[in-house]
Amino acid sequence: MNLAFSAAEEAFRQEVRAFLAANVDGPMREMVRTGMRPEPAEIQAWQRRMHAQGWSAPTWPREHGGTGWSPTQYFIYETEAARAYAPVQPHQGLELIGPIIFTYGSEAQKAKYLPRILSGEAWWCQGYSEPGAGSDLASLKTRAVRDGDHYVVNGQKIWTSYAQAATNIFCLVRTEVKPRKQEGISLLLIDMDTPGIRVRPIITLDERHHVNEVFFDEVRVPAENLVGEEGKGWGYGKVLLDRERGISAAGALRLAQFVRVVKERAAAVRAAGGALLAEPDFRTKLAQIEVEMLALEGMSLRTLADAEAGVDSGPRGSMLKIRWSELVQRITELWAEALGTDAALMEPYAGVEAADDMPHATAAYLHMRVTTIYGGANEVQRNIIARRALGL
Amino acid sequence: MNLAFSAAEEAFRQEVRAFLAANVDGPMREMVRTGMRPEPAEIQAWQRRMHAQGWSAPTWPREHGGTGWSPTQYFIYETEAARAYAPVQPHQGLELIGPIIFTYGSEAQKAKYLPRILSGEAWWCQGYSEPGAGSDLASLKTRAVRDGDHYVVNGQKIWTSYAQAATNIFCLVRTEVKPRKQEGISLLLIDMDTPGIRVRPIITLDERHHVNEVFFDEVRVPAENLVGEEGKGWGYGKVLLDRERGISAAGALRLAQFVRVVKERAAAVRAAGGALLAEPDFRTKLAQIEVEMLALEGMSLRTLADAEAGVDSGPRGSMLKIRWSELVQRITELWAEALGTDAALMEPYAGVEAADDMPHATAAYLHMRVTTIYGGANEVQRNIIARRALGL
Amino acid sequence: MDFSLSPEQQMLRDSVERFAAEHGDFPAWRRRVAAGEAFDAAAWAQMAQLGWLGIAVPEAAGGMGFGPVETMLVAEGLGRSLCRVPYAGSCVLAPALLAESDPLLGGIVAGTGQVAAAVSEAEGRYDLAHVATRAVRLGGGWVLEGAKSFVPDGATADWFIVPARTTGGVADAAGITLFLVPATAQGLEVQRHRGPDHHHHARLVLRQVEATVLGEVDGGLAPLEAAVDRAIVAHLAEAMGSMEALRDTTLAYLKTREQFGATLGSFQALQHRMVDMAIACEEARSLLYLAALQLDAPVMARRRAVSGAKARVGQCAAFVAHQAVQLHGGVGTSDELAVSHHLRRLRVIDVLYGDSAHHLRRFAAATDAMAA
Amino acid sequence: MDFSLSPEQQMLRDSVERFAAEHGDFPAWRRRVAAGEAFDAAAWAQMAQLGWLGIAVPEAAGGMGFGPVETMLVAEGLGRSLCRVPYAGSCVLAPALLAESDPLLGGIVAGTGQVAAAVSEAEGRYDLAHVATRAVRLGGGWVLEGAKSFVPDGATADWFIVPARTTGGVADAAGITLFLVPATAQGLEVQRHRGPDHHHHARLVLRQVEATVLGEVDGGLAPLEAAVDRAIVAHLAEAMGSMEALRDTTLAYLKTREQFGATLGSFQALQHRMVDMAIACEEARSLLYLAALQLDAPVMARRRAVSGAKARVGQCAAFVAHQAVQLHGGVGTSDELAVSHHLRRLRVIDVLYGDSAHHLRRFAAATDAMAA
Repeated sequence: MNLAFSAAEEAFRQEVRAFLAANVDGPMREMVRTGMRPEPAEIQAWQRRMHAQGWSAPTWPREHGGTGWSPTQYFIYETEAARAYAPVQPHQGLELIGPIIFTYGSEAQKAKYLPRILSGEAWWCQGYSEPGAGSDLASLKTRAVRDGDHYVVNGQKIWTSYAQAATNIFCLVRTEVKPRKQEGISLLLIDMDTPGIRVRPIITLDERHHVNEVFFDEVRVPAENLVGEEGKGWGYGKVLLDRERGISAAGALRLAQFVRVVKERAAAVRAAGGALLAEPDFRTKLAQIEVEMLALEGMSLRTLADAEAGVDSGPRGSMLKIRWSELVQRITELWAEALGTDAALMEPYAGVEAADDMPHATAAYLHMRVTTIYGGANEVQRNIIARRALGL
Repeated sequence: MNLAFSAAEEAFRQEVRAFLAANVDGPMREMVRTGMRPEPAEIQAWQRRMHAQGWSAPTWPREHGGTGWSPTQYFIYETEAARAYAPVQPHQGLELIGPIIFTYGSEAQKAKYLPRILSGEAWWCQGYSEPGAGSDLASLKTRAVRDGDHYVVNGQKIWTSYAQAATNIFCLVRTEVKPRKQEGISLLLIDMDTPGIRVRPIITLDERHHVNEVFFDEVRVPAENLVGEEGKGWGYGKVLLDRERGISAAGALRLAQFVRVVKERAAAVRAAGGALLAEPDFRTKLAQIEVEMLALEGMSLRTLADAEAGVDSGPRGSMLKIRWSELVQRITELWAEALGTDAALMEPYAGVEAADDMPHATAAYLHMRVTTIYGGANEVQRNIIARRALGL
Repeated sequence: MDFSLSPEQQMLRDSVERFAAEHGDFPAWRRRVAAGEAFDAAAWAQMAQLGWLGIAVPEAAGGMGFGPVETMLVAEGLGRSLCRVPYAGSCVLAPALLAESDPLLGGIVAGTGQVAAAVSEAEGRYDLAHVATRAVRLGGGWVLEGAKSFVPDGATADWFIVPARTTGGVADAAGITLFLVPATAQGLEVQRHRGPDHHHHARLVLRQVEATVLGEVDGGLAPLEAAVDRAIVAHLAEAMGSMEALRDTTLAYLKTREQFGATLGSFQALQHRMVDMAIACEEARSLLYLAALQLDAPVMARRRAVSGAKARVGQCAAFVAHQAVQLHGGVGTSDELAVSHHLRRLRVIDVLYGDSAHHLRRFAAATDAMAA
Repeated sequence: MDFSLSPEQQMLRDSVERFAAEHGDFPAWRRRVAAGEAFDAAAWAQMAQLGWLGIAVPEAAGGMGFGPVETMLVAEGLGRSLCRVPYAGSCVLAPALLAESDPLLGGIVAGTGQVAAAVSEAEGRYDLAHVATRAVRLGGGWVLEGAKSFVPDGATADWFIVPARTTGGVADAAGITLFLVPATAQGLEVQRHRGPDHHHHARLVLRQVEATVLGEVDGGLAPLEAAVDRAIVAHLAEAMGSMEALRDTTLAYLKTREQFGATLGSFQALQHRMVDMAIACEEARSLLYLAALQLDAPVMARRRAVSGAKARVGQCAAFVAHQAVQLHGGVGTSDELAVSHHLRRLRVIDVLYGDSAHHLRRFAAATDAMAA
């Protein structure tokens, strides 16, 4: 057992650090630092830089245009990216549909879709959730009926992130009604400019527009856009589970960004004649969060080492999701707490200057409520751990 | 709405205060103050004093020898008793079987049992729980078979408090096997010196002997000791529910005793050059507990006012039990925390002097783990609230 | 000891319930917000008609001369219906400081003159005694120089109550005087903001602003603190209305929403969460009563009750609001349901006149003072 | 970066597991406790035979010269089986302070000479630098005067390591010297206590006790702190073994125990509680590894890792132990199951060398120091 990185890994870290120093510009850095999520266009611009560096897909194997990095290299990259306030890469294409396409897709699909994901030209969104389904994803109702060499899709998706900017959507649709609801589901790749698709914005509690409803009205999708076999779509998501472990492990690192910004704010706020950061109650709350983050970091490192060794981490992926989401909520709560009465100010009237990180902290606090809901609510994660890992 | 007591109530408070000042002696006061539970003989001695004062049954109606106090008077008594570190009265006779006897018992039973409960001569214990039943009380298996003018009892009870000192036990027994397990249960009053009863001590995690297993081997109980009707025993406990609201409301007051002793210890302990009590982390934890106790006090007062007005408090009785038990655990945890390394010392070797409240704090912390289990585990209390009050 | 309402109070409560039901139409609420309306003027006018804006104003000044219980009943209804009006500041805090003869009271009762309290300074966090804004005599009057970092509902105020230092050092308890400043005063800059709760708040910059003394010179802190405590209780009652609305709407959702072939409410883990929300509401209500009924108690008892309630209700409200969002799942995070707006309003109420952490310390200090 | 065990370490782990299984016979454990046995002498002798008492002792001194990982593996087994032996004090803390040539090491390895650390004073709470016990030169040697309020497993110790002040004020970091005192020393009073964990601890009163210097005069604090950190990690490993024993036995209980016509494990609220216990164990194990692997890191990194682990593992252990009792119900509170004894041992481990609150502050200070 040891925590040391090899000399090659340390050299790699220097290379990453140099790249980030040269490529993360001031405005981008500030946006990431204050917890704002960059717009799709900005993320795409970042992806183009990563592409130019040859790093467009840090988690993909070389044969599909990825870097072929080891989990440790990926971890080093993410550690440095968090430290440098680099934006995250476009997740839906790179981590969700890309790997499904290169694992289960046809050669034609690989050739058509993968390069545009790598280059950042394509922006994918995910058509999985439906109104009325919630965490019970498999009860989806959107239908696709075969008509000659097309599928005709009718139905509705919801909570579709950045559908307003997407070029493509990957959709789970029901092609047959079976007694077991996980059967008869197929996976379709659909161009967003296909006639019959309508996108309706949903404004979330942080007052941002990042999710949508997507309506399908007689949308004709070429049959060649079916991934794998008809009716087997539910199973293809499994390829993501194994990959996800390493990714969620790395994602935990980004928490440190919030802690830094909380400390910066609390150092600037005055309380009882000193800095809020020195106030014992506040300090204890912060230390408690940091010590739990240390545990999460340890869990991440162990998960990563497992991935590196090809060993099963059991339920640790779900555990990381649960603990990460709980912690990010508490950190952003503390950030908003540090603001004091500034947390009560969201948007200045015209002509008034906005104050510091004020709207971002409140928006971040509000936005993070969703982290214990999305990707399988934490209650569902606990059900899964109880059933699969504990045998209850 | 107001929080004021009437002049008559204030006069009553003075009367109670004078009585307690004259009757709670030093050793008793010290025992209650340090969280030790007095032995049955000491509690019985206290009951004799209360009896001499005419206060042997503060919650009973006058016609059965009680004080006939209003809920507010009872509340005032308990407030003052907590402040004076008076011991609690013998609970099982006064609050559990006594009211069942005067509500459902025969005249002969009332004449035989009630006076000895009031005087403190009789010590009752409760034969409800059985191994394997836990919070699912109604699945009890102890059988009573009618044989002429006796019932013959066979079976086993567990967690029987102070069976080692009891003169009587009231037992739920199965007289008939019915499809609904709550039916066919009868309530028997049994003298502890009846042949065939064997008591086995259970030492609990606080290293004390207050609970037991009680074994019944062909124990012959006169049929006249059946309370009410055969097979209806399960229902008789209901009379306690209404009464319990006021009692648990008053019980919440006793928490203040623990807070006082924690503060005394923390004022004496040195930390970083000052008193532990002044240390910000400790102070915050204590204040957090005290503010939750204030909420509990408010809940208690409202419950009491409801009882006084004959209004239903809904699920507040169960809520009080949940919150009281959670808080008493946290207070005793904090008490043990205040002890520092003294919490690691339970019992001195012969010839070594014991240190202060050291063993009591640790024993209290350990003992209080049971409060979220007994009287219907808190999980069961939450089930009950969900079903009965929320309609889930 | 009695927690029941008098017949008049019951009538008021029923009337408030009807008001809340009428004004609880959420699509209409959203349209008004989207239109940029700074507060709910129609509801405000109706409240004036009903006499509610004068509940805490003496009868001699045209009000109803009622106490904290009636104030509480009205504020609960505002919380339940998310009604965006400057009630606690203008109708509870201000009347507690104005003399019975003050002509402003007429405007307050009529709803035509809003008064807001500017008690926060950037360097003082939640300490009312931290007053760096200075008042200097000029001719027969006073001029103020300084800044106030947060005025709840201040964007639409016609008058501001502004504490300023007349003697002593920045954080001294003595030497603070209260002043009245009209929103139109020369040298006063009102920086208006919309809050996450869609209330419209303000910051003030005062540059040689002429002002009128309110109460005693150098003796402003004690009456201010008493008035703020009354406003806090009104806000806690509002929070209570919000919390119970969340509790009820979440319970209804659990009973109807199906997932995995069963209603959400059939899952034990969610049942227990719902029970804990109900317990949090019971705790909060109990503390609210204790605080409301001790507003006229001796100062330390009042402080302990008010700060205890502010600290713990804040925690309970955060728990209830977070769980309401969680149990609603995705839709709980959308702008389109009232759930997230209750969360946002409760978040703002927590920072009004001191957050939970601040009031926990104030509660502890008052507890110590009473034991000493 | 690698969290896997070497083949030798795997062998050791297997061997420890067999040892724990053998010594985990709980009725036998209770009989030994009831007989008043101060520590498990048979297990101790077997550990000596297996060479485990010398794991942290250099090979030159007859030990195995292994590192923190091997120490951890042994301590985990002790925790799992509730083995009452003075391992961390005598075999981890003491060897870290003794010179390779010290003859005491032979007794430690053989299990015939127990060494205990007397680092606590009544007025110092958990501050290692608080040393009021004074050492004064007398002739060619030193005599000690003072008292130590807690010596873990001190009741059966043959030697005590006693920090005493040679220069400076009571809480100064400089001026502390470590001394060795035999249990039989003139003027030494050993006050023996049984703990709630059935370990036998001690307090010391020193009246003109002759003592031998250990290490450098006036420079005792830094090596003491490093040695204590090693002992802490051993105790955390022991706690880990206890926690996983509780997790496993509770899970097994949930699967078999029936109530209301179903196994306890079929109730969702209890399933989720069990999951949280499992997560707490994962957190604790992760922190344990980070701490163990940084025992030889620079001092601030070591402190941060060790104190972070001590703080959080203490919290996780309390949660796991409390929930284990709760989920077992009545029987969980009885003396007759191992469950409550694990709770008691974990409670004691939390106060050994500083409780969670103390180490959270030490963690925060180290975090600040590393950022500065």
